[in-house]
Parts: sequence; C-alpha cells; structure tokens
Amino acid sequence: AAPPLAKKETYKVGFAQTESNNPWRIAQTESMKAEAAKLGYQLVYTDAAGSAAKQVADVNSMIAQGVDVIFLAPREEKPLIPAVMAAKKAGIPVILLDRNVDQKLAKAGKDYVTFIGSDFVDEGKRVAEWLAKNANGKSKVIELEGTTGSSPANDRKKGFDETINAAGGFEIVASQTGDFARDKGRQVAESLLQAHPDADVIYAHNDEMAIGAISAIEAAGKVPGKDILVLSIDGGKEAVQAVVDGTIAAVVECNPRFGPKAFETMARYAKGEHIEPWVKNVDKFYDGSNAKEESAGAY
Amino acid sequence: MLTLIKPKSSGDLARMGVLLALAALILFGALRYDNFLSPFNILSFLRYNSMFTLIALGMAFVIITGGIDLSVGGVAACSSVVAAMLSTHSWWAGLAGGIGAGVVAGLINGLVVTKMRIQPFIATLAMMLASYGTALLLADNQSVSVSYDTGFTVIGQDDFLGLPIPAWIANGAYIAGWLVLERLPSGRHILAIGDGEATAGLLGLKVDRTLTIVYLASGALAGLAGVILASQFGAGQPTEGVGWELFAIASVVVGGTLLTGGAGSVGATLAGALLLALAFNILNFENGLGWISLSAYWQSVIRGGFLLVVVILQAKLDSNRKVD
Amino acid sequence: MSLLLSMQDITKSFGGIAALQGVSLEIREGEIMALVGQNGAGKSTLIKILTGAYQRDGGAIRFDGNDVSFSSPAESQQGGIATIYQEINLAPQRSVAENIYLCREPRKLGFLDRKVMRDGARKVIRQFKLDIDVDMPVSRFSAATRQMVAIARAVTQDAKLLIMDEPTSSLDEREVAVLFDTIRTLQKNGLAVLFIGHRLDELYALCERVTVMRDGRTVAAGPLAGLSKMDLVRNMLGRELAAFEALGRDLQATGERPVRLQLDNVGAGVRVRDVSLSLREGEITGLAGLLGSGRSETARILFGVDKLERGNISFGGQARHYLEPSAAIADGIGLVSEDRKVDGIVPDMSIRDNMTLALLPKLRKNGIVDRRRQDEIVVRFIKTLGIKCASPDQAIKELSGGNQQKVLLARWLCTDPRVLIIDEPTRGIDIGAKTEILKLLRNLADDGLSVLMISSELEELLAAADRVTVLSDGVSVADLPRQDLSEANLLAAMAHQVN
Amino acid sequence: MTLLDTTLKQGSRISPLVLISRYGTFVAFVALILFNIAVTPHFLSWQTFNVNLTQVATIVIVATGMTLVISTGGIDLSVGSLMAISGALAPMTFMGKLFPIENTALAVALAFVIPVAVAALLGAFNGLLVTRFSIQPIVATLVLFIAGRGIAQVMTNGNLQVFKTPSFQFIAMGNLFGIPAQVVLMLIIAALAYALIRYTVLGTQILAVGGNERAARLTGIPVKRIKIFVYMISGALAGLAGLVVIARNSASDANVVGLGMELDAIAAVAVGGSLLSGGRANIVGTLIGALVIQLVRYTLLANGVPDAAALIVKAGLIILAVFIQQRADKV
Ligand SMILES: Nc1ncnc2c1ncn2[C@@H]1O[C@H](COP(=O)(O)OP(=O)(O)OP(=O)(O)O)[C@@H](O)[C@H]1O
Ligand SMILES: Nc1ncnc2c1ncn2[C@@H]1O[C@H](COP(=O)(O)OP(=O)(O)OP(=O)(O)O)[C@@H](O)[C@H]1O
Ligand SMILES: [Mg+2]
Ligand SMILES: [Mg+2]
Repeated sequence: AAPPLAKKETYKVGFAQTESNNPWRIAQTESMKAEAAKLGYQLVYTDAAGSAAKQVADVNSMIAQGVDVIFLAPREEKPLIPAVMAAKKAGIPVILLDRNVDQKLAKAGKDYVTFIGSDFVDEGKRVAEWLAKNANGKSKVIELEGTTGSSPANDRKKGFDETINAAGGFEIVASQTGDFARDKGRQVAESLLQAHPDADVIYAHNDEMAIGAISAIEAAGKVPGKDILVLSIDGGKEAVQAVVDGTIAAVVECNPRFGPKAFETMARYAKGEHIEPWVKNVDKFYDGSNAKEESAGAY
Repeated sequence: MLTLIKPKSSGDLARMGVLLALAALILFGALRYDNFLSPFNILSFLRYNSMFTLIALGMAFVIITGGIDLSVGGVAACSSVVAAMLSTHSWWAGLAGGIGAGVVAGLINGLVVTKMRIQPFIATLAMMLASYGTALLLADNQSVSVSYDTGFTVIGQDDFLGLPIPAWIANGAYIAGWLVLERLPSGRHILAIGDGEATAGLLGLKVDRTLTIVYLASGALAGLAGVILASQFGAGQPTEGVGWELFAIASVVVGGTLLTGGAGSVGATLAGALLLALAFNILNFENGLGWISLSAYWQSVIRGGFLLVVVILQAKLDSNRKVD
Repeated sequence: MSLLLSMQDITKSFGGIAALQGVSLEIREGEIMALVGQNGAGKSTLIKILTGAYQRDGGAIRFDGNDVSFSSPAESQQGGIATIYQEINLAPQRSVAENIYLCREPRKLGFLDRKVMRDGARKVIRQFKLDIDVDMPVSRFSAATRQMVAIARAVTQDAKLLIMDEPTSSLDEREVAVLFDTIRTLQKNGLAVLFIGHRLDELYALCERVTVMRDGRTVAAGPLAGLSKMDLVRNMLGRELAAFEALGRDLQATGERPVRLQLDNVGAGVRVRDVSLSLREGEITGLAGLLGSGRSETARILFGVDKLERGNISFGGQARHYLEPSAAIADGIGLVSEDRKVDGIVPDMSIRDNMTLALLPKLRKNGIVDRRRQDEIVVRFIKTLGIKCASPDQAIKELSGGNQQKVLLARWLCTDPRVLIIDEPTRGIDIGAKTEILKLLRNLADDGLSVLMISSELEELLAAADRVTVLSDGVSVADLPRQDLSEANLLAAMAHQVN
Repeated sequence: MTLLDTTLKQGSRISPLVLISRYGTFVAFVALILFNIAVTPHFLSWQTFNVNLTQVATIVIVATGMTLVISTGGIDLSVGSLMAISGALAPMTFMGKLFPIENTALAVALAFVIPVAVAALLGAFNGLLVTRFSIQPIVATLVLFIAGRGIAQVMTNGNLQVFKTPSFQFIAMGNLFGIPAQVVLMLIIAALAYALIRYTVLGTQILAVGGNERAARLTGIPVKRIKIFVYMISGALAGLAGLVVIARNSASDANVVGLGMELDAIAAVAVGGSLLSGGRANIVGTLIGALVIQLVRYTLLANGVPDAAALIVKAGLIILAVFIQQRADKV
C-alpha cells in the first residue's frame, strides 16, 4: 500500500509543477499556493520547466528535504515512475494531479495515493460528440494540436479523431501543431486557411490556440462562428466570453483549480479514509445554450 | 585535473576560481540547509547530473576546436528513444543502440562541417531539428517505455560500490577525456586546430579528420547521456533535452574555456557543470526553507544573475584576456 | 647530382585571374635555390601549389623520383617537404615546444612524452641562439621570435626539401647569420633548400642557383655566381633599377628643426624600461636595436595601444597621454604595424575599404561615405605605390604579401599624417618598390612629415634616416645624427649592455 | 614607378561573379516558390502572399539587428527574451499599470517609446558585458536569454495581458497604401540597415571590427562603442518586434512572445550568406534568408507534413540553402 500520512496540525507539502509557461499552469499553481496558505501549510514548490527528467530530480530534492506529502503534476506518464517509486521508498505519499502515470508500472493505492484530474481523451471525445450533433452541414476540420509529444495533445487528438471518424461525414483536412500558444496557433491557422479555403471547422487543443485561430479567421475575411466553427478545450474566462459572443462555438472545461480538491483529498487520506484510485474532476461544457448563465463561474 | 593544481597562467587562475566557487557553494548549502549533504541528496544529485556532465565534456572538446554543438540535447533525446526501443532485446542492445545513434548524428555533424564547409552553429542547429524530428517519428510522438526485464534499467538506476552507475560512467568519460586532451598527441592537435584551422592545416595537421572525430565524440557522449536518460527514467523521451546545449555551453565557459577555441580544460569543465547543477539544487532547497517561495520566474532571473556573477568573476580573474 | 624536384608548366588562376601561367622550377638534390620576383609575381602561390595548400590548374610535379600531387600540406610534409610559409604559421596559443613538435610529437607508450619534447625544443632553440621559455605560448613573442620558432620547426623536420618563403624579412643580421649557418650545416647532410627573399645580399651569400619569376612566368634560371646584381634585378623587373642613392639629410647642413614629438624616459612593463627620443619636423628618425630590444613596444606605447606607465610624451610641446590609438590619430599620428596579418589587414574587406579605413571619418559627407573622393584617393595610391591588384574591390587577403604591405602603407599616407611610425616599412617588399617607397618617405619628410622608422635592416637605416636612436634592452642608449651614422657605430650601440 | 599595369575597373563595381553569389540564396528562394506553385493548393493568391509577408516581418526585423551583431563577430541570444520584456511593458504602459496616464494618445505613444527604449538599454547592457568585461557574446547574451524572460514573467506574474487598443495595434493590423503596416515597417528597417552598411562610415567600421578587431582599433575605430551600438540596435529591434507580435495577437503572453526567435533569426542570417565569424553583413541576403525559412515553414504546413517529419525536412533545407549560398560565393 501507499505510505501512510500521519495526522498533524501542519504539514510540509511538496508540489512538483511541470512547467509555468501557459495560463492554465499558472492558474493551477496559484490555486495550490492559495490553498496551502489558507491551511497554513508550508509549500515546497518546484518547476520542472517542461523536463520530465528535471521533475524527477525536483521530487528527489523534496524527498531529501523530508516533506510530508508530495503533489506531483507529472509531465509524462512513464518517465515519472522513478520519482513515484523513490517517494514510496522514502515513505512519502504521492498524490498525482492532472495527469496520471503509466498504470502498467505503478498503481494507485499501492505505489501512490491517487490521481486527481480530468480525462484528456474524454475531453476530445466530448468536443467531437458536440460537433457531430451541431455541425449544421459543416464537415471539413482543421485541427490545431498542442505541443508535439505532450500527453494532452496526444489524448485530445485521440479522443476527438476517433469519435469524429466514427460519426462519419467529417474530414480532418489538416492537423498541425500550434504549440498550445496563441501566436503560433494564429500563424498556423493563417497558413492552413490559405491552403484549405474550404475548411469550416477549427478544433484547437486549448483556448489560446482557439483565440489565435479566431484572429486568423478574421484576417482571412471570414466570420468565426458563422463561416467557420471554432471548438476548444480548457474553458477559461476569455474563451467562455468568446462562446457568449459567438466566436467560439463550444468549449470543454478543464479546470486548473486543483487546490481545494487536492488538499481535501490529502486530509481524507490522513484521516485514514480509503481513497478511490481516480478522483475525477467534473468538467463543465459551454456552448451557446449555457455560456451566458455559466460564464461567471469560469476560471 | 592535475593541471588545476598549480596555476601557471591566468587561465589556470580562472579555473581555480571555478573550484573555489564550487567549494563555496557546497559550504553555503551545507551550513544553510538540513539534509543538504545527506547521502540521498548527494547520490540523486550525481545520478541526475551525470547526463549533463557527459554532454558538457563533448561540448568542451568541440568548443576547444573553435566550434559548437547545438545538437546535443536533440541527439540525447533521439538516442534515448532508440535505446528504449532496443532495450527489449537486451540491455547491451539498448546501450549500443543509443550510443550508436549518437555516433551517427555526430558523424553527420562532422561531415557537414568539414566536407560541406558549413559553419558548426548552423550544421548542428539543423541536426538538433533533425534529431528531434527523428525521435518523434520513431516514438510516434510519445514516450517509449524501456524494458524492465532485460536489466537495462540497471545502467541508470543502480549503484556500484555506493556510487550511482551513471556517476561511474561520467567519471570514466572524464578520465578518458583528460587523458586525450592532456596526455595524448591528439589532444595537442585538437588544441592547435582551435587556434586556427587554416594555420593548423599548413602545419600539416589532418584538420578534417580530427574535427570529424571530435564531433563524433560529442555525438557519442550525447548518445550515452540519452541511454542514461532512458534507463534512469524508464522511458525514451523524444521531447527531452531542450536547452541542454545551453547548459553544456555555459558549463564549458564557466570552466574557463574560451569559445574562440584553442584552450580549455577537462577538469574545469566538470567543475563548471557541477557548479551550475548545484545552483539548481540549492534553489530547490531554498524554496523548501519557506522564507521566500520563489516562483519559477524568479528562479530564472536568479539563474541568469548567477551566471552573470560567475562569468564576470571569471573575466576579472582571467586578466590575460584583456590584453588583446 | 640528380633532380630532386621538377615543376613543369604550372598554371593557376584565382576566379578567372591568372596568377601562374606556365612556371617551371627545378631543384637538384642538396642544392640551395633562390626564387626571386616582384611582389605578386607568384612565388608564394607556386610553393603553396607544390605543398598542396592550393591545387594547381595544370602542369606536372615530380618530386624525389615520383609524380606527385599533394592534396594537403600534411601529405607534402610526410612526403619529405618542410615549409615555412610567408605569413608565420604557428598555433599561437600553443607553447614553443608544442609548435616545434606538432604532428610528430615524441611518444612513450602512445602518450605524449613531454620531457623529451621540452628538452628537444630547448636544444633547437639554443642552437638558434634564442633564450626563451619553450613552455610559453608563441603568441607572447615578437614577430621575429615567432619567425625563428617557425624556422626551428621546419629545419628539425628531417626533410629532403626545405622551403622558406621570406624567412628573413623580420630578422636582424645576427639571426640571419645564425639561420644561414644552420642551413649550410643541413645542406651538408643532403638537404635541398628553396629560398624566397627580396634581399639580394642574402641571396648571394646563401644560394647557388636562382630562378626568376615575373608575371606568373619563369623568366630565367641559372647559377647565381656569374650573375651580376644588375642583371638579376633587370630580369626580375623587366627594366633597369634606379640607383639606390643615399636619401638621408645631413643635419648640420640643414640646421636644427623644431621637435614635434618627444618621449622622455618612457617605460611600461619590463620590455620598455627607459626610452627617450625626439621626432622632428621634416625628419626621418630611425629606431634601431636587436630583436626584442623593445622597439615595437615603444611604438605601441607612443600610439596609445599599450598603456604608458612611466615618463612623458609631448606633442608640439604639450604633454600627451594617449589612452587609445584614436587619440594619437587625432594628433595626426599613424602607425604601420609590424605584423600585417594580425594587426594590419581586415582580410575579407576590399582594398578600397582597407586603404581608407583610418581616413573614413574624414570622408564623411552627411554621415555618408563620399565615394568619389574615396575612389580618387584609392586609385591614386594604387598607382603611386604600384599595387598589383585586379580591382580596388578585390579582397585584400587575395593580394600577395608585399602588395598587402603597400596597401597598409597607403592607409596612413592617405590620412596626410604629421607623424608616421613605420615598423619594418619594407618588410616583404621587392627591391624595385623598396627604393621607391623610401624615396616617397623622403619626399613626404621634406614636406614636413616626421617619420619614425623602426627597421632591422641597417642598410635601410643608413640610406634613409636623418638620425637614429638605438635601443638596447628597453633603454635608449644612443642617438646618432646623420654624420655619425655608420654600420660600425650602429652595431656598437646596439650591442651596448645595460643593466 | 611602372610596375605591372594595374587595371582598375571603376564604375562597374558589381561584377557578374558578385551577382551570382548574391543569387545563391535567391535561387533557393525562387526554387521554393516554383515548387509551391506546382504542388501547394491555392498558393498563388494575394492572401497567401500577405500571410507569408506578415508572418515573416518580425523575423526580418529581429534578423536585421542580428546581422549587425553577427557582422561584428558577435551573436545575440537574448532577442526572444527582449521581445517578451517589451511585449510585457507595452500593455502595462497604455493600460496605465506602470503609472496612470490620462491622455490615451500619449499613453499609446509612450507604449511604443518605453518598451523599445528599455529593450535598447538591455541590448546596451549586453554590449557592455561583451566590451567592458570581455565576456564572450554567446555567454553574455545567454544571461538575458535566461533571465530576460523571467523578468517579463515576474513583471506580469506570468499572466496574459489582453487588450483591444486599435491605435496601438496599428503597427500590426493597420494598412499603409494597401500594404500591411508591419510589412512596411520591415521594409523600412531593412532598407535603413542596408544603407547603413553600404553607404556610411559607421557601416564600414562595423565590418572592420568584425573582420579584424585589433586592426580596427589600430586605425582609430572606437571598437567598444561600435559593439555596444550594434547590441543596442539589436535590442531595440527585438523590442519593436515584440510590440508587433503582441499587437497582432491583441494579447501579451510573457511566456511565449519571441520564444525560439533567436534561432530563426540566426538561421535567416546564415542562410542569407553572412558569416557567423563576422566581417560581412548581407542585409538583402538576410531578408531573402528569412523569406526562405518562412516559405519552408509554409510549404510544410500547407502540405500537411506532420511536425516530426517537418523538422527533418527543415533541417535538410537549411543545410541545402547555406550550401548553395556558399557554392555560389566561391565561383
Ligand atoms: N587566394 C587568392 N585569391 C585571389 N588571388 C590570389 C590569391 N592568392 C594570390 N593571388 C594573386 O596571385 C598573384 C601572385 O601572388 P603571390 O602571393 O604568389 O605573390 P608573391 O610572388 O609571393 O609576392 P610577394 O613577394 O609580395 O610575397 C597576386 O597577384 C595575387 O593577388
Ligand atoms: N631574448 C629574446 N629573444 C627573442 N625574443 C625576445 C627576447 N626577449 C624578448 N623577446 C620578445 O620580444 C618582444 C618585445 O620586443 P619588441 O617587439 O618590442 O622589440 P623589437 O625590438 O621591435 O623586436 P622585433 O625586432 O622582434 O620586433 C616580446 O614580445 C618578447 O617576447
Ligand atoms: Mg609571397
Ligand atoms: Mg619589432
């Protein structure tokens, strides 16, 4: 079983973040810090700057410093296994945030406490399902992928592609990476819209690229929401507002505010409760039908 | 490393400076943080940073010839994928495959530089792109799991006589590198080429062949780092290695080697790499103290500032450089 | 004696411009052959082709009984040819010992045998009567010392043929004598030598036969013994040489002139200890001394390159402390430095830009270079100095050594300076042009220019200088006016011991 | 003195050989265009032309400064980070976060001046490290490469700044005579740099510093001042490019503005035929070099080459373009 956690007044908690180069990660870090401060815990925070290897080293330095528990947002499924195992060996419980590790190599409840997060594949799937229902004859899709090789990019692509192909009648005319960034997403969209003037749907793996795509569509003299449907994942404030404005057709939420749930789970574990292997985040879905009412709740 | 002991020129003095800074930083950490000198921290520090010391060694040789190798990070990533894929056959297939991939990349670098006469910066920049591309293609955009059954993970994860195996590997490489540079005639040739390729050619050196071998060696060391990467973290990682080249370049320079070539020290490069790596480790510990919770942003500002201080000190010590 | 080397009908062109158009050269075993010709005649190109540094366009080479076509200097070195190229080629940051043994390092069990290397190097260096630390990087030494190291490297190479491209251009007579002794000893052991040089006396002293080149062709070859200097020069130039007249002025006849630039007890570092000298309006002042006596470094201090640590400099009676060359230039001082490759040319730049580099700020019209005036000046100096080039836009690195030197001279002449310091003014310049250049300096001096001429050639000093200051070991030990100038006096002063 | 006749060619300064060498990169460029016309769907359209020009504008602006730095024998890795800093500063200025400004016109004007000035100062700081402390350019500029983005992130706390300020965004969204403003800006900057190198004293002095620094000093050229100047220009141009990027996106994200720009810019300079060792500055070449890189990117995207394969193709094309360029140079 995973190492136990003693019940204490206050804790020294480690949070190994994978990177801080996008609004989503920044919101996640903020949420963790705020919650730790609220509870009066000491937070040891590291940033792996996008390197799985460095993240393992970061976790090791937390182990060396003798933290009580480690929150780990693993950069990747497989390379973080050694970190999980090292913590287990050192008797420090690990709680995974937003991405899981390879289930063949490590198991929740045995090697680490649990995984808290959404399902990236499912997010892509929900976008595709919405599109299949609300396409209104639109069928030619440009897909703006996240950073090549990253797991959200792979999973969001997998979920979407499989579902939309199964639905039939749709064609993904181009699928290229926009690096999860607004500027790159815009440039790629600009180019792809030139090469595929007949495209009428753009599916972006995150809000930033979707907003970039909107400006590319406008520059090409077309109207987002009318000529071209834009779909996105993340559901931040700006994107939800865009849904209200009609420029984005639909967006799946992927809420970065992990703080409350993470520390609550930790408290439950300290009390000795059994923790389910996957603490699922419930993600909202915004489209024209509900965006206005729900926009206040977007992060 | 023996050359470090008696300062002969101001260059040696600069190298002594690195050692002093290293010692000061260790002392600082030991006094300030609990568990800083704990065996766990030391061992995991060595295990992880062996990869960087390896590529810094290759980089030192390339820089001594007056070149530069920007491809080391990409090559390491690509090698880690190759190693992971081959590790299912046997541990040595993974090892040989990873190094082999590095050798191929290094050889291509060398040939493009010497035969096509393309500047090292551009040649190796292109190789960086190409090796990431190859890694992603081979790995199908995902990490590739290594085999846990063939003993491949022993290379990166196990210890031997109390020291992590990667640290042994790095030690071996440094001793070999030191012998080549300081004790073999080819070391003199590498240095002379860095002094000026055209001149070296007129002096009768086989410039092209030596340069090709140096780039090949840098590739092989990056390949070895890739093998350790795959073995230590249990996966070949096609997107790892970003920025490693800058770390390696900074290590070499902090070690007192001039980017203009013609001079340099293997031992001081090791000290330079350890110094920079230690700065990361210390930042993590500082965060753990909880006085100031440094955001990632402040960390990069501090790292930049640290580099600045080190190179300015270096420049001050190496007064020789100002003369001309 | 049998033929060691035979080059037949060698041709070579650079970018469509012919440098060699049918050159032939034959050297017998164990003989010393002189190769002479004007600047740009193609001598250096010929030997670079022989040693594989360049590839020939046509012709045949036989060496030591085989048809050869070396593809790199490394190959020719292994084939038995040791070469000293015109621009000193050593690895600057490597030590003297390492440079001497580069590529044939003594080994023990495959490892470098440093002791053997160091001892060997010391022995060779001592043989050349140098007293330097063989563990020091060669960049620490003066051009002359480096030249000696390059020679030492070449003569210890155990070759069949030794090629020397102007090895003596930066040496003084003492070292030349040492060098010639060494060459003669080696010749006794069967070594053949190809010697390129512009100083006729040296050629006659050393060589047995001569090959004359002109315009990329061989125009004559034969024994040197019967050939008069006049005939040799006529062959070289294709015309008669103007008589080498005495150019210096007798100061008693012309009277004392006002001092323009004065150095009083100047010193810096250990090389320049106590130098006093004065440059007067309209005079050529020679600066003589042995290798390492501190002449070049005095010039560098005077010009603001190195820092003045002791003593005073005054210009036109006012105290000066030049911290940068630009300050000295502002006073109308110019310096043609000793090492043209390192301190002189900007290799990739055109002749035009190289020549006008110091003048440029004055060619500015609304921030823009006045091309018309620039062209006018460049063309004028190419003509007056007889610079052999394809066009003013040619990169200077493509010029022959002597022609590069002329461009550098023009660089300062075109600024219309008031003081001109020239460190080895005729280094590498052929005999025809040399007289012309000395005459030109004379004329400029007569128009009021002050010249400081640092030279290792006594002949040149005797001919052109109005007075000579002699340095020994960083101290000015004598100041000889024209009427006291003689070879014996100069040599006596140069050998003066200070402590 | 009648030595050999010196044939002086005057007036006809551009020999055919020089022309061919200039065409080295140009040949690659034309080949790419022809390839695209044949293969890429919908390539020949005004809008495609527009997209490519606007996308290349920032690379050209930065690469122009980089060309100057490289021609002195240096290199500037900090350009991307300086873009991020200026990109972070501008919205802070016109949104009044730095200090309150009542007058919008003034605020927008300051939003141009302050960020560019700060970037220029940081560039001068690079130059100071290189000259005053004799730190090698790669390492000297590595300091700001690492720390600079951090500074921008600290200033904004990593947060995105979103805005809609048409007067400010004119440099990226506006049109002058039907040409996008950023393209006009790019052309003006390239033309100025070209004139600087070709016609001015300073230009020649810059090349002399890169060609032989010791010789340059001995001819009275203020070597240190010139070096500081080129780093400053490089910084200022990077700052300007940063403004273009954020104006185009209506948002400033310190995490990504200018990310990887240093490599694009250096590649453009190299493909354009300037030696990285200094002494040469081919501004037209840099312009074409940047266009080649942009077209390669467009070609790969438009033809659906997956990212991984695109990296390999891009690598090969860079090598090929530089190789062709050098071949042509040797003729
Ligand atoms: N790399 C080159 N590119 C173009 N032209 C060259 C090159 N090297 C030499 N030349 C030309 O070839 C001719 C012969 O030059 P070379 O250096 O052989 O003359 P030289 O006889 O050695 O003269 P000097 O006595 O001045 O050293 C010159 O006109 C020179 O400009
Ligand atoms: N005994 C020596 N033999 C050879 N070189 C020496 C000796 N002593 C000093 N040097 C070198 O001479 C240089 C200083 O001489 P400097 O060049 O100023 O004098 P110089 O009289 O102009 O000599 P040169 O004729 O070589 O130019 C130094 O670089 C030093 O390394
Ligand atoms: Mg010559
Ligand atoms: Mg001298």
